[in-house]
Amino acid sequence: ACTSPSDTADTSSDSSSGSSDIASKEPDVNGDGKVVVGVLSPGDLNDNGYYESFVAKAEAFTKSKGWTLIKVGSINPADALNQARNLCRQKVDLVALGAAELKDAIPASAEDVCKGTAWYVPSSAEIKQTPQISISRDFINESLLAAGYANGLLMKDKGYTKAGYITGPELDFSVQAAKAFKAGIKEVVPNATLATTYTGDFNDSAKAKEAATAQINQGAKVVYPYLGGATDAVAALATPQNGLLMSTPGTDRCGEPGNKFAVSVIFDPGEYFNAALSDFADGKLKMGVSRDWHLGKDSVPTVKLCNGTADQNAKLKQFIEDIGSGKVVPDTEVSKLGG
Amino acid sequence: MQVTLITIVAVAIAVGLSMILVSATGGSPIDAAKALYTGSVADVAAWSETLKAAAPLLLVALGACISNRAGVFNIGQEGQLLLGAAAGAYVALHLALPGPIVVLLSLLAGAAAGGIWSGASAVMNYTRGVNIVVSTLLMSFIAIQVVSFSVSVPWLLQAPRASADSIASPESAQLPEAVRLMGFGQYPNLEIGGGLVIALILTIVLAVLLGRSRWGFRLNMLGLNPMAARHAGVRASYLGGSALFLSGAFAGLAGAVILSGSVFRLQPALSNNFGWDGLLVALIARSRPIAAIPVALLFGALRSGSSFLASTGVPNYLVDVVQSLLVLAFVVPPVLARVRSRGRAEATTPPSEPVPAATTEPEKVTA
Amino acid sequence: MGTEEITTILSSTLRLTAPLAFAACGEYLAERAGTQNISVEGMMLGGAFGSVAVASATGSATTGLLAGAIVGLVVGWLHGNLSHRVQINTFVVGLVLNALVLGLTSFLIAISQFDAHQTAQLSIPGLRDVPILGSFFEQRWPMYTLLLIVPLTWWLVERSRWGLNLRAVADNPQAADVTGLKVNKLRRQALLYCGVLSGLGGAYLATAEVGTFNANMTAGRGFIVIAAVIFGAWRLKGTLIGCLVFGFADALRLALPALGFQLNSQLLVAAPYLMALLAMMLFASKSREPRALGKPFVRGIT
Amino acid sequence: MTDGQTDSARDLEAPALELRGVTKCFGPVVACDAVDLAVRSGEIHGLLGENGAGKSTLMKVLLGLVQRDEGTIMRSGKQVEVPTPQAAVELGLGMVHQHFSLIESLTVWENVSLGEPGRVKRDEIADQIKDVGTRYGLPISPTARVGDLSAGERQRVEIIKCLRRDPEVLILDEPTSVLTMNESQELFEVLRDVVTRENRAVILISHKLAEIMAATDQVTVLRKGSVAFRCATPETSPRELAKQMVGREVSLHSEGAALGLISEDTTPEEVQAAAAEAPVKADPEARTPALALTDVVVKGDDGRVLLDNFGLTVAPGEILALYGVEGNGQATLGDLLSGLLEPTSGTVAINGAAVPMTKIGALHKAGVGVVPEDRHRSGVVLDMSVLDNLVMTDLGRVSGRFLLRRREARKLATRLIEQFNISTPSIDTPLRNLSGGNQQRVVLARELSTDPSVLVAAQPTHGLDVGAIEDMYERLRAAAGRGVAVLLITTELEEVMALASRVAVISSGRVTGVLDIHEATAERLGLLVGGEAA
Ligand SMILES: Nc1ncnc2c1ncn2[C@@H]1O[C@H](COP(=O)(O)OP(=O)(O)OP(=O)(O)O)[C@@H](O)[C@H]1O
Ligand SMILES: Nc1ncnc2c1ncn2[C@@H]1O[C@H](COP(=O)(O)OP(=O)(O)OP(=O)(O)O)[C@@H](O)[C@H]1O
Ligand SMILES: [Mg+2]
Ligand SMILES: [Mg+2]
Repeated sequence: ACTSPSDTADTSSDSSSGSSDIASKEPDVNGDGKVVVGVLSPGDLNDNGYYESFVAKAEAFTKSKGWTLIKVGSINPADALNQARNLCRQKVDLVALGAAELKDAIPASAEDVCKGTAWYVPSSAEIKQTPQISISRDFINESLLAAGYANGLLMKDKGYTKAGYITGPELDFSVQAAKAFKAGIKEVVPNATLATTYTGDFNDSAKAKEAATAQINQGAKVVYPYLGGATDAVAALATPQNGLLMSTPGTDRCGEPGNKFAVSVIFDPGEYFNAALSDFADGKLKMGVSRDWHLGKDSVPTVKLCNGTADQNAKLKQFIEDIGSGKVVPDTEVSKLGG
Repeated sequence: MQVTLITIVAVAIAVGLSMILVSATGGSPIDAAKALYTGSVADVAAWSETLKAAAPLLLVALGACISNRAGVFNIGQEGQLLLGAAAGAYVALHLALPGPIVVLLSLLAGAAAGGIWSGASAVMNYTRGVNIVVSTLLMSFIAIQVVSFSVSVPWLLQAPRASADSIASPESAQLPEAVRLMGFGQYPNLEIGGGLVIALILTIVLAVLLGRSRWGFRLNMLGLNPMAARHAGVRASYLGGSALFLSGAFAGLAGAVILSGSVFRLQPALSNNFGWDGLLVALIARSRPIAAIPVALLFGALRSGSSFLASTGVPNYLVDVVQSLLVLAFVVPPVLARVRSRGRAEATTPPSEPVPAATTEPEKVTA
Repeated sequence: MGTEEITTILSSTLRLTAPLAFAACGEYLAERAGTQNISVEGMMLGGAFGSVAVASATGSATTGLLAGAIVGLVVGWLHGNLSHRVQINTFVVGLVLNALVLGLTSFLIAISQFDAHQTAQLSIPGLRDVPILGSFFEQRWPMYTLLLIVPLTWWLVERSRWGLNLRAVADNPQAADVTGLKVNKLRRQALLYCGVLSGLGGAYLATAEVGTFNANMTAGRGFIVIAAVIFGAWRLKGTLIGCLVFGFADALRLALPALGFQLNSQLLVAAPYLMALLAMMLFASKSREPRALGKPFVRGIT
Repeated sequence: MTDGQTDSARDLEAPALELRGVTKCFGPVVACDAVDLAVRSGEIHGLLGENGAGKSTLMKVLLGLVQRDEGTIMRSGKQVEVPTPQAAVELGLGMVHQHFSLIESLTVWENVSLGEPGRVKRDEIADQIKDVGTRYGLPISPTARVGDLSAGERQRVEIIKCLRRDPEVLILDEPTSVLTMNESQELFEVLRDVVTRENRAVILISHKLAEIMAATDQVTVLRKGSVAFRCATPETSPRELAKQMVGREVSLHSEGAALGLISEDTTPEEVQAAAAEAPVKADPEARTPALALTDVVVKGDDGRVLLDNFGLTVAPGEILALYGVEGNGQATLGDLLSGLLEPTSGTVAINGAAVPMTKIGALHKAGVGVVPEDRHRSGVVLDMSVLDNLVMTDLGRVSGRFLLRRREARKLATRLIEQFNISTPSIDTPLRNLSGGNQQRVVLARELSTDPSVLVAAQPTHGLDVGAIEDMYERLRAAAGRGVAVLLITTELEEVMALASRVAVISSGRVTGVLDIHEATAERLGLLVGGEAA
């Protein structure tokens, strides 16, 4: 999916010409004497996962700087523009969108109300660069391919061939993620099969659990709960006795008590935002540019085996490096193996 | 007069409760109250948002007035609205005609789609006796899936991908400027959307029709005594069915108005509780179109105020709580007053916990 | 499909049906009293939250279950008082209460941290090994309370004095009033029962099936329950069959991918609703609808 | 103490029930105005009054259903409060209501035990029902569903329900208005039994003077909420009572029939003489019948045949009475002609033209006016105003293509209210707030005002007071005089005799015979009613 690393590399260079002069005044862009960061998130800010990590990192950072943080969660995409305007009316210096779903808020950055605010927009889809926003891009295929690969390594050692993937609604990005995950597993275990269940709801724990139970009953030993609020309910099915292997959707949870997860798939949006915030603090966050995050090149995203053997760890590391170096091209792999 | 007084007290209680909740989370109640005010009516920008929210609420409410009066209770507006938006989007995105014509057709398509969706419930009811409340509700769950489906397949409404292997979002492309519903003014000046104008005109038309026309009279009759209505020549399946159709059509129109007036693209979450809230507006207005105007405005103000409140960092959910409490505060007093005045005039309502005769008053011997 | 697959679907059906069945018993009784309360959703959600919160605080899932029932009771009490004492339109009350409970529980879960507690599994040795039907005998223990609650509900409605009064009030409140029944009080009581059982249904979902709470975890199950009652034409048997239909449809769609079938997911999600509509078209009978269902009672000239 | 008492021995004993100065207002309406009433054990006390005189309200005060504004209630000499119906039961008061208070979806025994405390003991209650039934001669199956019962049977259930609780004071609000003559007769025997054998007190509300004369010991007349007259029954006459009720002299010839005045002390010849006065001079064979039903079959939802090859013709200007015992298809026929039912087969023709029965409203369009038996069910919309109810079946008169012309509607309604003496606080009052009799007048006014060619009047005088009955009869005759074909569906023989020129008898859903009024003797009709062709 997404743009390949080669063609995004120059986005930042050529669009910087159109960038505004906001950077010079950062972080108090509007000059009212205090720094206020506003975060808009389409998801539940307490989902214990993807969306929560975004604000958690921002919270820690703003606290350390003595700034104010305004966080607004569970925003309906249809209401994004209005919410962004409202934030601007609160005199924030930086408007940060938690995910690309809220892209319809971006036109506000060009409006008078939002004059003199910096904008941070994460994107795994393609969002048009404008002079008023700074884009941060990551590539879901890379992460999920590596996640599949890591799970594949574990499956191969234990002789498993069946895996399951559970997510909410059947959206393009979850479909893509499933394909990449499958491709990753097949890199290691070519005859593996992946059952993909769409429960229709990221947060319906009971249904997610039933879906997982059905997969497990059919012999799946690897389950990827690619979910929101329902993740933990599914993860709770893994016990030391049944040897189920679970992966995390986005954050590092290897260290948690109980050892529920076997693989941490880390594409923590908070990490990317953190980087942008420190740029912002230093007055270096430029509008009109985009920054890309690649597996194997940057510290995030990455994939971690929680209890991997040295051999498994080494193989995973090599695979990630190969992606980073372009030796393995995720998009090609996915279309080859993920179908 | 008395109602106003109770309302003030009730609102004060609701506000008080909300404030306690706000301060429990470390927020400042005063700031929260200010935010509610600032976001809803403090300036023209705020009014713009209030009016923008009020228009679809009013439209949904108008439809609900029609069906409620006919005694067919439609609670599936949420789905009808969404389908209306979908149909509107399809027309707006696929029709190559001059802008205003496309806008008009897209609004009509929205109304038609919403109407067909609720009309299906009418058909199920009058041919097979399926309960309308339940079928409209179930149909609305189905509508959500239909729309989700339509925005996830490229041949229907999904926005085209930028490149072959990029990820497509579950939404339609944006409507081009030319096919958006025009209004007066532009944010941050006072913005009066075309949707609001349509809604107000329809309110007046409907108020006249319901109050003064043969159709309105027969609708009332059907709702109050279907047997007598039948005797008077009212065909329930036809009049009730068309009332249900119309209520869906109004919801669908509301969807199309949201689409081409403020969101500009179809998203499965576009309905955003407008259907439910619109129904609530009609119920509070006791199915009277003119009364629905202030109620819709109130709800619009609550919406815009709440979304501003959310943008001050008060957790979103708390905002829902505040909104529900305020709705109760506005609903309870008039009903309470009505019940009490009825109690006084007729004195037929017994004390709520009546005690047997022997214990209330010792029996006196008056031989 | 082999026995393995059938067992998977069957036991999944049971687990998905149970929360609906609890609430359906309550809603069934409430509708037999002529009340129509879409706040079942709120009762269930509140019950789910209450059970998890209290289970975490006391360390006992059973206490949690009770607490869930109590939260449901409170919502039922509120609904009863607002719509059968103050006489606010029952749908207004339902809509507002649902929003209130959803907001409040989502808010509270956001500011608190709960430990997971789950009620114990009760499996009956010997019976649980029976092929296919064995899944009936390997469930969380609260599910077995349905074996009491269902007959109790039936007895209450069909045999008890209270139930007789409720049925009278549902059919002809004016006449019931003249006979000396306190119409609105009876309806409030019915809503309390509905609240307890719906709360229990939510609590079952949270503490027996899932073990944790997450925002909006009931996800519309309350509406399904109402559909089940109407689907069952206001008879307990039919209502429970309705719950089973919904449970089965969900179980099937969640299991199919694991069994190797790929179908359009939107179609699968919509399937239970479509099935319910279809079934109602085939079997619906309006003749059993309580005649004053959902109509407020105000004393007037009789 | 109370005037009109002659027996000094009875004066000593406190009345079983006594009301002093009871007043009840509904807003501006004074329903009861300082009413004094004393009822003793062992007597049947008749309560009379025009529609809206306040009889039902007074009884509701007694039953704890309405709270009085002023006055005291004494039970056996002790002052009591009746805040709730339960309290009334505890005080030994039982009532059979004017409008049925039975729950149709429940069985007889369930209805009978409704409102009592304690466990539900089906078999015990069923036995008691059978007991009470045999004791008073009111047989009924305890397990029957009330919805399936005829009006007479329901009345029986009401009375059993009341008697089973062993009330010392029994109140009956117009119990006979839905009963056949024989049924009424049986009822009065039961009541007499109750007072003489068991020394209970009975209050009997009725509009039928003959009943009052025959069945009661004392009588009180209410007029406009206050007591106008009270007397021991033997010391008064129907004429006196009628005068006291209405406040003026009432013509007692033909109206007397419906009031039961004639049947009491007149011979059949006199009845026929009274009937002959009916201004009905139509030759049924001469012209196309205004209403013709041919081979009409109607089946119920459960497949039961409700009307069976039903055939009937009514000529213009004729009053045809359809006589029979309640529950033989009259209600179905009423529904059919009101357009509420579609026949399974057969035709209905108006003025020779068959009406497309599947088309809703077609009958009405063709010129059929209906005064239905149960006005609340299909005759009126209780929550709409008097004005709306007066114009609702024929909106064309008061509207343009789309919009109503409110002013014209008001004019029309005002005229009708005046013409038909409808007593209402205002033209915009919800119909719900009118007394039963006035509601009935609204229906008649509306149906006659559309100039129908056929008027179907089902039990049109149920619940009407003397003045209203007089009025109703005059209007039915006048309608016939104008050439309207009147189909009178009734269970009261006197009404048949007073109004009709021909009488058709219905039994088990078919017409068992049509007689000219002069050939109609009680015996012949009795045979026909029993289902045998005469
Ligand atoms: N022993 C009893 N005690 C109390 N009530 C009873 C008893 N037996 C029956 N009933 C009541 O009598 C009614 C009819 O009873 P019956 O056993 O015939 O019901 P049914 O025909 O099986 O019920 P359904 O029509 O609901 O299928 C029931 O609705 C119930 O209220
Ligand atoms: N709840 C009420 N609200 C307003 N007015 C009422 C109410 N109940 C009765 N009335 C009025 O009080 C008066 C007396 O009514 P009531 O029913 O006692 O008459 P009635 O003597 O029983 O007449 P009928 O013979 O027609 O039954 C009527 O004018 C009626 O309209
Ligand atoms: Mg600043
Ligand atoms: Mg009366």
